[in-house]
Amino acid sequence: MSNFPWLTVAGAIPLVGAVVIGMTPGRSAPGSPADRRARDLLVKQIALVTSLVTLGIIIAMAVQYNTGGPRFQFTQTYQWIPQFGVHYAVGVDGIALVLILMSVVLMPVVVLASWNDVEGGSNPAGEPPARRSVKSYFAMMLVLETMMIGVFAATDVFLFYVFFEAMLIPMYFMIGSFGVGQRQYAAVKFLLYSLLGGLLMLVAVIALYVYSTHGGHQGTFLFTQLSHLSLSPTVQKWLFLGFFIAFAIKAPLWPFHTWLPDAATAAQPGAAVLLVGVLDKVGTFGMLRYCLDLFPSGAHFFTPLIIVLSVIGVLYGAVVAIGQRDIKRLIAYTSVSHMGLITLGIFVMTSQGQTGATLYMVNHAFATGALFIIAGFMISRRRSTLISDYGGVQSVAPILAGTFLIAGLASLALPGLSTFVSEFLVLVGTFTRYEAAAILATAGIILAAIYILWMYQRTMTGPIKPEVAKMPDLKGRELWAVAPLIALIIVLGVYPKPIIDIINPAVTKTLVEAHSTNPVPPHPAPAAATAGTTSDVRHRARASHVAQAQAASKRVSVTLRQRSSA
Amino acid sequence: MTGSVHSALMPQAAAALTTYHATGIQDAAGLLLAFPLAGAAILLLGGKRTNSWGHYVGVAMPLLAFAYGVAAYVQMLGYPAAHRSRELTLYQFIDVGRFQVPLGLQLDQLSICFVLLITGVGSLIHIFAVGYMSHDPERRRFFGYMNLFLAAMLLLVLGNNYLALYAGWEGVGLASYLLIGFWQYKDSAAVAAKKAFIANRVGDVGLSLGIMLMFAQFGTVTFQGVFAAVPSASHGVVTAIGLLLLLGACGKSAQVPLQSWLLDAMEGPTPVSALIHAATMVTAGVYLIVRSAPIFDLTPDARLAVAIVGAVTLLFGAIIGCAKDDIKKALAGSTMSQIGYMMLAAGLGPAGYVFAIAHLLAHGFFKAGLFLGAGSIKHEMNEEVDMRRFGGLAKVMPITWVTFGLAYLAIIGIPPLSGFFTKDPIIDAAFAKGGTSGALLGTAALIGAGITGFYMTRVMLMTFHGERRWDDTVHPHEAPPVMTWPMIVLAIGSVFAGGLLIVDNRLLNFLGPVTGVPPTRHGLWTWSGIVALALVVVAFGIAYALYGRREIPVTAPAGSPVTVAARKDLYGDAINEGLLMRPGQWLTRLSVFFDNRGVDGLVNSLAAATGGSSGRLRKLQSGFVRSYALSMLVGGVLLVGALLLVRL
Amino acid sequence: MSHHMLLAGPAAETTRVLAYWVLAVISVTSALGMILARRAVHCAMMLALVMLSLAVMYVELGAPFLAFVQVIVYTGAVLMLFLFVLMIVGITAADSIIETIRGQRLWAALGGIALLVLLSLVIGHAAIGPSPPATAKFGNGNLNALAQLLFTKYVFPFELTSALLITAALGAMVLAHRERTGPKPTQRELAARRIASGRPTPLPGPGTYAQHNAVDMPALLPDGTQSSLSVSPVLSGPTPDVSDYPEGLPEGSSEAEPARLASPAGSAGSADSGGQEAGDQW
Amino acid sequence: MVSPAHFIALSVILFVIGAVGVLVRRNAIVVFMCVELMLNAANLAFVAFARMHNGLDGQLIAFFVMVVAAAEVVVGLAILTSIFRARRSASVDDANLMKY
Repeated sequence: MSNFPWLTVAGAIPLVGAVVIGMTPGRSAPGSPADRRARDLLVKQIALVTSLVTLGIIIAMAVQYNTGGPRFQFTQTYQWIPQFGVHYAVGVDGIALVLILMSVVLMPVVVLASWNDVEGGSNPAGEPPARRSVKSYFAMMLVLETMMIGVFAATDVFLFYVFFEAMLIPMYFMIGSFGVGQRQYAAVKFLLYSLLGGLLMLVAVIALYVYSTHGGHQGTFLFTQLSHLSLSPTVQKWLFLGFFIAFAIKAPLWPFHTWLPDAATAAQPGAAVLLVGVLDKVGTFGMLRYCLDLFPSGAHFFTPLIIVLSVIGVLYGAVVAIGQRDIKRLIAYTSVSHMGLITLGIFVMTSQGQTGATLYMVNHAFATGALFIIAGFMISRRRSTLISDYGGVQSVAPILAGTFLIAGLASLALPGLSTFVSEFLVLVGTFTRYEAAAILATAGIILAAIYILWMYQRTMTGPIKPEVAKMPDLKGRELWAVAPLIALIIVLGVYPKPIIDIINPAVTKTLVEAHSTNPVPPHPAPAAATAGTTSDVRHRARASHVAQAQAASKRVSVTLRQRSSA
Repeated sequence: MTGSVHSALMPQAAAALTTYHATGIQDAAGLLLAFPLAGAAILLLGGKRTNSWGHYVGVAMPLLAFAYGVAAYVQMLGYPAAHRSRELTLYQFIDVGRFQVPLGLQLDQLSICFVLLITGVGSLIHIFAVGYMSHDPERRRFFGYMNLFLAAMLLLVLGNNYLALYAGWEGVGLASYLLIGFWQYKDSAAVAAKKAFIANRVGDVGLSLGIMLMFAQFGTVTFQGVFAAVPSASHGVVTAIGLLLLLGACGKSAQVPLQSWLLDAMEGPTPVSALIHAATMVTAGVYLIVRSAPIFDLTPDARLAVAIVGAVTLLFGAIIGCAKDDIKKALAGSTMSQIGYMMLAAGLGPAGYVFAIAHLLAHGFFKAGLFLGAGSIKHEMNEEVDMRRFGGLAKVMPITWVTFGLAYLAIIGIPPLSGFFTKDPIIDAAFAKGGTSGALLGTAALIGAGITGFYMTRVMLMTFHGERRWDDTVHPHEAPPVMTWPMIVLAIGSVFAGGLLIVDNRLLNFLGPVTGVPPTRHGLWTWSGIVALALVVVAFGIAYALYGRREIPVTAPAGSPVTVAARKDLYGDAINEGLLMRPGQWLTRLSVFFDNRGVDGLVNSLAAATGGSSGRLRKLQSGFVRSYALSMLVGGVLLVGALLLVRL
Repeated sequence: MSHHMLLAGPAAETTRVLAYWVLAVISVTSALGMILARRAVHCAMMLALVMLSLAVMYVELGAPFLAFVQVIVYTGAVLMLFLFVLMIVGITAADSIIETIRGQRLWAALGGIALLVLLSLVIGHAAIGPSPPATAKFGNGNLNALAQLLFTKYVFPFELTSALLITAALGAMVLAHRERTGPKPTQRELAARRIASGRPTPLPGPGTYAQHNAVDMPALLPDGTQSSLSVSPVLSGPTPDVSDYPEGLPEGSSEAEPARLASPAGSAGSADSGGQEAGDQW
Repeated sequence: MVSPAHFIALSVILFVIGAVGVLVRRNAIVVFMCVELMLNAANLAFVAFARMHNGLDGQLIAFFVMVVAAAEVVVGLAILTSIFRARRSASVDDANLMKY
């Protein structure tokens, strides 16, 4: 791998973009409204270009990622605070790479989607936010992007914690000053919730450092060194708890979820996508990377409790979502249900479960992101977030309805769309170890069908409501915002192999660290039968007639057996 | 391993046969999926531009698929009986640790039958739809969804592992959701579509749990792997898998516990009802059970459950069919009961699989024919479906009358036609099962055959015979040729299909290696067949007496409690509402309230508590110097006391 | 030459014990009297008594110079300063018995007792033996020893205290001084004001035609009634003159506030020189 | 024999009386007087200790206490008069604007 500082550059570009935006003359600068609108347009274009450039760089990096290679790649380590052993250490393993890809893909889409949100684009009843500057909104978005990349790329626990807390500030302002409805209440609630979690985590981080200084050697925060640290089970339990509660609040696990619906409803759709799409994933990513690796026995101790909480989250989120009357709030509750599934997948400690959970983080971002963005377009047209105010939109705006349907179907995990692959993996992974949890979680997909289709039926089908009759269909910019997400949903649904190949090795390494192995099926099928004919067998067998084909399938099964037993 | 065809009386289960790699034409089996998918993509993504020529693409794709199907069939006939099962992998779908799922297609005798049925009947229905939907503005979108349905159904029958089957399974559910709710401006259609999808979803949960259990037990989900490992599994596990698959089949094939959606599905356009809710999709459940024959062979009680579900649905559907005035709902009731027959046959184990498939194929022909007939009537009577408004159409629509009549004769099982050949062996096999269960199942099948005779004659008489009951705002005349030709072909099919399949065991030999061989039948006439025929004739007499001779009132008479119950689908919906819907809504309202008050209430009250307590503490700053001095004194004293205490 | 205590020998011993107990009783009772007296002047007197008894104790404890300083500086100057300020504030200002802050007295008592117990505990534990034999520096060599100690070991604190005293004096002057905001009233204005006030003639002096001419004895008017105007308000204290309240006595005015001093309606609070009308509106 | 302990006990009593006085009385001047009493009690203790430790340091400290007391009284009373001039009352409780 070239030692070009991919991650640092990718992280820095949005920051540079934000600074450049910051320097453009603001709202108070002189000039007619036309000038001001031109300036705002310039700001938006800068934001879009910056996010696209970052996307390009990350893709260039991802292409060079070699799935069979060492765990952390593109690593850089510099001393930051030598006295405390704090390093500016960045590096990506399979899971982090996929999540960074997800966030940089989401960013241009969100920028496009919230093009005129700040001017009251998608506020119910048309009340514009109090003359907020477009400049600060997009600048904060770019700063948030830097922190997103940073939080996933950090391989130093201290750096991770800094980014983990820093992400709250831009999001707080994006909800607080640019939001709608009870934005102050929601923003403060979101901030306090995450801060509480963050502080608990800080205690654990410090304790971790202190334990790393035991046995005389110089304390360190480097994740690679910390994971070799041997801690007594009771210490592991407490530190696990410290980390876990912070992540459980962030990825809303059941009892700590009440901030998400308020924040997602109060935020602009673009901000809501980032909140639900990326900030939640930081929580589950943290569980997977830090809780399992650093404190295996702690994780095993709390697993039953977490499994129960996640299953409750799945069913509870779905049932409450059915009962909602506000579109954005409904979508927020659906993501509470999906996050329950992700946590379930992580703590089932099987490679299917964890690969499924990681893939689910990515798919959930695209599916729920698309739902939020389209909901935003609907609200910007009809100026109301209540489901009852819509009706018969499909006959008026077919493209909008069509994309909304695909996004809805993705979130109820229809096969052929991306979320199905991950949800099925999670459920299969859970079934191999906890049958009861799997059965209850699978029952969740019925509830998923109910809340999505009932919402779709109430808003899109049926007789056309007079207020909706003149609703324009999706055009140019909006289509460009939604099309990539829909395309990704379909492509990842049909051919998820490339992403799974990146995630799988990282997950198997995490499982090894977490001292847990996949349960072996009691009556494994004879290897010959499971071989099935993989594509390479097809080429070899083409020339031989029937007899040879039998011999070929036997040879293949031998190689397969070694691979599958790894 | 070549199973000898004419083995002893005992039904012989199919050994886990080895599949070979597909070569030659079959190697391009992916085309079967590609054609309809391409059609759907062109039509759906094409947008307004494809409106003018869209439906031609829509029809061309199934025809191409049918042509390829025939070619593959011919190539398959070229292989010796034991080497006919071919397999080909498009690509590795999921590969995580032990969970390896290739997206593979399996072309064996069973799947080729279904491919031919789906593409053949499908193409005919597409041609019919060109005429039927000619004046619908959204025709392009209709054909797009129909092609999407074909692709999903083909994936379902061709998939070589349970996950591919599951993908096709839910894809078909989506297509039926889109097509039932095609006229989505009608609220009833949208509600029916949602209901269908959710009912299917309940079934899908059963199927997916079954797949998970297979993976947990055998570490694989491919047919080969599962069938090879099933014998070594414990009895309880295999029964559990069987029951879960049954739950999935019930969801999709509208069997008793999950049957309420089928009658509402008639909201969709008639070609949809013909293709999806008569010929193909609803039979997917039977395909699943016949495909999982090696599993069901090992669990007698799971098979018994299938048979019982079949028998119950058989009677359930027949009774509902008698009371429905809407011609499409009556035919839907009959579909439900005919599928009950197939389930009953499949539930009899190796003895019944072949007859289930035979009846399925024959049913595909005559039920599609009946629905297309109903469609052409509806088309001509400008969307009127109430049979009490029909009467005397025979003279006005002769071709429809003839094709509908032939299909009618086939379904009630009049000897020369296919119904007789495919339904009687099922009744006979049911009786041959022996024991009380055999007798019960057999009598249920017999009664079913009788009631079928009754309600089909009722439909026939009310629609085509007797005086005209439609006023002159409607002037029906024969359907255009593009609609009548498919009906004619289907009528011919429904006449000869049964004979072709059953006479001298042609289908029996063809499907033997896959589904096992039933005991040989000696001669066509069995005593159960004769009794069934007698019952049909008696039922014909009763129906003729009731509807043939007497004046049919335009408004439905009050009718006995049974007919009232039957009109309400034997309270199927009421039970669903009472047991599931109302508690569900109550639970939702409760949890929404709990979420706002409970969890959120806790958080807000925590905030209020801190606010309140700080308010009270504030009062300590009373402003009086003396109270401050007092607190200083007391504080000082306490401090010194503590120090002393520690020192002492 | 044995420099030793003023009182020496066994006879002295008993007198010292006797003196201690007498002084102790006097000081404690007067201290209690000080905090319980209603009128501030009485408190001042009680405090003086305590200070004097302390002075005597200093002598007994071998600190003759300190005793004198106590008497001259402390009692003489500081206490007199109190009295002076008391005069300004109003000599008759007496506290009311009722306690406004709830639970103040109870807790004050409890705090006091706790403090007492605590300190006595401390003393009980401290090993305070009998005092060592008196040496010269406790006797008449006290002054020299003190001076020597002061200007060697404690010279720095000495300088500091001088700085402290200067700042204190300066502070007091700054706080208490009031700039003259208006022009100094000229003779003409005073005359005009006197005529306008409706009583151009001087007020009768205290004690005119009364039994004796003490400062606080009111003069007698021709009709035999006492004239309250003849006594300086500073002395007259809380006996409000009925004529000052045309609408009758405000109830509850027993409060420390001498109504008399409330400036009569009309005249602004501006600083004018203390004219014959006693009791300046400060 | 009168040992310094007696005097210290006396100083304690006087000190406590002064403290209670400060808490109980409402007139500012009387509060000042109570403070003076406490200071005097402290002086007494100092002198007793000087006598006990056979050194004059205690007495010198007593001098310094007197100086401080004087300074304190001067400034305190100045403040009191300025408050009195503005507020017409010498009660400690009236100056209670600095509150919640």
